[in-house]
Amino acid sequence: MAVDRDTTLAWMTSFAASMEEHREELVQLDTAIGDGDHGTNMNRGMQKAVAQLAAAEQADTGAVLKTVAMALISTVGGAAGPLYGTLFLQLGTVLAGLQEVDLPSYAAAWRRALEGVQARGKAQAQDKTMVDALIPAVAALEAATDLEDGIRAAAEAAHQGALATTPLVARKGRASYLGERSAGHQDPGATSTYYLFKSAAETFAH
Amino acid sequence: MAVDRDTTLAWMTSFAASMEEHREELVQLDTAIGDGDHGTNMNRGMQKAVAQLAAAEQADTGAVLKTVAMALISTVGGAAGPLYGTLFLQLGTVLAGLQEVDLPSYAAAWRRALEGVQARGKAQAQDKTMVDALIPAVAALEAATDLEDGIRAAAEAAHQGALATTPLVARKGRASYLGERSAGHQDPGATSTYYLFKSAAETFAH
Amino acid sequence: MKKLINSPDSVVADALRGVEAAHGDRLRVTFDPFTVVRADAPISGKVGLISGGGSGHEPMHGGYVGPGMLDAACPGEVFTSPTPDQMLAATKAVNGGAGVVHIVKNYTGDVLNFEMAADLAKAEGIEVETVLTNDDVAVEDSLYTAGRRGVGVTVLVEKIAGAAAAAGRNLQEVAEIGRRVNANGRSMGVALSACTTPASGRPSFELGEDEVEIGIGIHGEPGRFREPIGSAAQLASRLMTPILEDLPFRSGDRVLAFVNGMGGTPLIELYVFYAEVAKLAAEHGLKLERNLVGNYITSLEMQGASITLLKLDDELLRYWDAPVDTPALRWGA
Amino acid sequence: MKKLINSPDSVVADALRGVEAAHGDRLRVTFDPFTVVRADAPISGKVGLISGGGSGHEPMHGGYVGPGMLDAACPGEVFTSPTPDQMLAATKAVNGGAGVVHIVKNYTGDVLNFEMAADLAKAEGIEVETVLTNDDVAVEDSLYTAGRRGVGVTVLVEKIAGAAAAAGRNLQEVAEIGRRVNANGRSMGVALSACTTPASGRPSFELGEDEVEIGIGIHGEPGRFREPIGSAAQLASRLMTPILEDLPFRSGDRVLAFVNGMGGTPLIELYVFYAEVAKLAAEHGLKLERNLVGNYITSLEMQGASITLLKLDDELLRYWDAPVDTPALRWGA
Ligand SMILES: Nc1ncnc2c1ncn2[C@@H]1O[C@H](COP(=O)(O)OP(=O)(O)O)[C@@H](O)[C@H]1O
Ligand SMILES: Nc1ncnc2c1ncn2[C@@H]1O[C@H](COP(=O)(O)OP(=O)(O)O)[C@@H](O)[C@H]1O
Ligand SMILES: [Mg+2]
Ligand SMILES: [Mg+2]
Ligand SMILES: [Mg+2]
Ligand SMILES: [Mg+2]
Repeated sequence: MAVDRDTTLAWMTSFAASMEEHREELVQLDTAIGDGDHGTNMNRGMQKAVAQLAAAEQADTGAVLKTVAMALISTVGGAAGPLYGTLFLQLGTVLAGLQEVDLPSYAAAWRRALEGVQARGKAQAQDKTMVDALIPAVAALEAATDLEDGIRAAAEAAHQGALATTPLVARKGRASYLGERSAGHQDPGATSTYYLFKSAAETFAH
Repeated sequence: MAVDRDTTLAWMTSFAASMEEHREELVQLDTAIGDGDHGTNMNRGMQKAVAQLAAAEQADTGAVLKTVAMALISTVGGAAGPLYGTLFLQLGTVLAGLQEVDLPSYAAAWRRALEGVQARGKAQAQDKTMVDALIPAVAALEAATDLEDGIRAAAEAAHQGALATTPLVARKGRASYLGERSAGHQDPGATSTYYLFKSAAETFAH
Repeated sequence: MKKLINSPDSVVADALRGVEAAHGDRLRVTFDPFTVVRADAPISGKVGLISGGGSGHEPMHGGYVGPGMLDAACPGEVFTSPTPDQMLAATKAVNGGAGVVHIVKNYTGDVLNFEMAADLAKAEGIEVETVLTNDDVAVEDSLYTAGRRGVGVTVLVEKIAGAAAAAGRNLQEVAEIGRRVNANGRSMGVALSACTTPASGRPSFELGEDEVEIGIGIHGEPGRFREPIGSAAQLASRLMTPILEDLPFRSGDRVLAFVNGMGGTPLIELYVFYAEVAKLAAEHGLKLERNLVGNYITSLEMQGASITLLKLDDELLRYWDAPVDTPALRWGA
Repeated sequence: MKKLINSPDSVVADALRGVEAAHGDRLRVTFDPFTVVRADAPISGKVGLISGGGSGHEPMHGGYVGPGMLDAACPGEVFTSPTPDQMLAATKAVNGGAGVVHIVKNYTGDVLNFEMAADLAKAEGIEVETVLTNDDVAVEDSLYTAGRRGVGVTVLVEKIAGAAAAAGRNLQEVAEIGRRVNANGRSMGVALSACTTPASGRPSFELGEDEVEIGIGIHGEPGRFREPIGSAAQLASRLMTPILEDLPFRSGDRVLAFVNGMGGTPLIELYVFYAEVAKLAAEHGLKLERNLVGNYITSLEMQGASITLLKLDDELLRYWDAPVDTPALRWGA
């Protein structure tokens, strides 16, 4: 199985379903250290994204990802909107025009996506943000030799990265206002990023 | 023991203590079918009344009662302020200048007080107001042959009158807005009127 | 009970200190007895307007003192009508020789205390006219009650009669205009939660998670009916139907619609509610010429809202639009 | 959760329908994307002013659109910053050729979305200046956070920069004045209760019967510290001390004091609180020249209050006093 337009569409459909399924959980995580909207935001954005994907023929992988990016940017709002929007925009830009994507290109695209998110949000590792799930996931992809294995490893790494945000004191985003009181809660954005890779792994396992 | 300046002063002191003691209970009764202030109102007024009684020499029974009336009118507010104010003003007017008050004069003064309250508030028997405690109390005084017995009988009658307001549907005052929902609760004003007679009975039992 | 206060006993005095600190340039606050008076009162030759009532309904009435509206307000203890000596002091402070109008909400306590005050003022040679507001259609059977309560229309009476007085109308005319506003206004309210007076410390009633009280007053009393909560659209219709039927409002009538928050309702919800009210008014054929949306006559921190509709004529509309310059209502000035 | 709404999903759109129904004569409301724009925008030659943020803070920002203040507002979902397409649409709608100022509260979401919008607007040839508000002294250690939050001072920036724009000042000047207000303003807030967003349906935190959250933002987040509740006087001092020390405010400074309710606090309590703030300000030697007391930047139905002090100079004072004509702030017009 390769990364192409159809698998990317399937991945996005799976991620949208995941955001709907985990909306409540992400809201609860965000209520503890933020303002309680992350699940609602991501779900609203991804439902809009799949609707827009369905509304027009998507030329290739890059086109799918850019459509998702624009849908997120214009419907999510909050911190997650521009950050996930940037992530998908960078992925889509690197992969533009490609019908089939191999592992090196895919890993390179993810590296650019991570850089884009960090350029926009200025978050470093251990700041207790989605970046803490992204960094190990991208590293796992880069270390892989097989696409499917790489994506599975990335999902596992994102999961560990998300779990590892729990003890951290937030230094970026809304949770940072809590200071020490932000420790002891898992970061909602890192958790949704884990679900993003989990959806990818499930899609490519089929 | 006779009704005179000193017993009237003692009665008012006792009633003020009673309003302080029963403040909470009257607030609760008024919360159920009114706005929850009757106990606070009566207590505020009676504390002011005893303070004003202490502040200046009172010439006679009538003077005591008029001082109480003016204190209540200027500090109670609500429905109870003008109604109790009128009650004490009428009592004081009838008893003005008397050093010793006998049973017939006392009963006549109470009849005038009742008439004054009804003229002001337009409440009839069974409207679920303080009038429902006043009517039987005044009747008991009028039926008595001995002052002390009469006051004791009046207190007992006021008590029965207050208890008998429970099943009534209010037709006057704030409780009337509740319609049928006012039934099942004892009227706060009838209850404070009972305490007024109870204080009198206790004062004259000494 | 959690409140931003110093003590339940001093809350009215403390709030008045705040009013004095914030608005001392245009309002004069007295503490014995409690009154809030226009700094430039009395205005010679102008009819004076005063109102008063229990505290806890802010901005009513103190927030409506100023040019174009009230000349003075008498704040009572929380939810307790003020006393005649306050009203007498206010009446004297605002009497510019043209007489004084007392705007009185129809509650036994307010009526009785204002009656006494009017007697005292008249005894001192001041002409007084009383305008009684009783616009609450929730109280249906007024023969067996203390009559309808004065609620939302009171704000409109104060504004419109205040403009008439500012325009130089005489005592009878100002009172007549105030009564006309009351006669053409109808209100009804809903509570989503109770409120807690500082003195009692406990909620005035307990509501289930999906219940509301329909037909409430403004003192935290339970309403006429306890019902399951509906959508904003359903609740608007639940209140609008009796209001529309009562006057009755007819197709083509020009109206002012006033959606009032009870104190603890966020403005976003009041606008959601107003959208439904405007829709129902349009469906009924009413011409919505003016509106007011906000917390103007409240019950402490109660969540809920009331709707007031006022049928307008040219004169009422002109006085509504006239300049007003008070802490809580201000335009054209 | 009990709210006067139709459904959690439609609450922003429904409220905007209400805003349109109530203020359609002076505001233009668009629904795709959500914007609230002055009916007479763009004003040729005038610098445009827009702001935006999550909904649930009403009257901010939509209630501040009108002559003398904002030209447009972009309401996001409840407590969620709006999106760049809203901001771009608003920017284009108010651009009268003199450029547009974006007033942005310092939250990651607001900053990032407005950044994208400014890039898009500049790409279309519109000059944009951004004024970031970050007045919340509760966030002390700004190196290890997203920086201080923009809270109460935002209202003052919108009013004062709005007046500068109305007076014909150019883009750089209007932005500079806005930044000066922010630089001279400091705020801190306290919550007595949490709030519940329609989407989550649960209170944002749980407080004990005698606890408060000190150093809250405006999104129902817990504050910096959980403490036992004190009297109004104690809480005022708890907030005033860090505010006074931070700028620092010095004896003789001329200030505007703004006591803001979080949405569910009755006005009577805000005046009690203001009395304490005024007392502390006087003890500190400040000259209290202006004040604002009410619910102006809220967190839904949260109970609590915030204090903002702004050090004034002649120019800021003049622009504060200048006429303003919006649904929520109106004087001199
Ligand atoms: N500067 C940042 N860089 C990267 N991620 C961030 C940053 N700020 C916040 N986030 C992520 O965004 C998540 C919150 O998203 P969301 O709740 O949708 O937005 P908001 O905080 O505006 O309500 C956080 O959990 C965190 O993972
Ligand atoms: N018209 C009336 N005539 C006689 N008593 C009345 C009348 N209206 C009310 N009351 C009495 O006043 C009591 C309420 O007093 P209070 O709570 O102090 O005043 P308010 O109703 O103004 O809050 C009622 O319980 C009732 O006994
Ligand atoms: Mg969030
Ligand atoms: Mg009462
Ligand atoms: Mg009362
Ligand atoms: Mg948010």
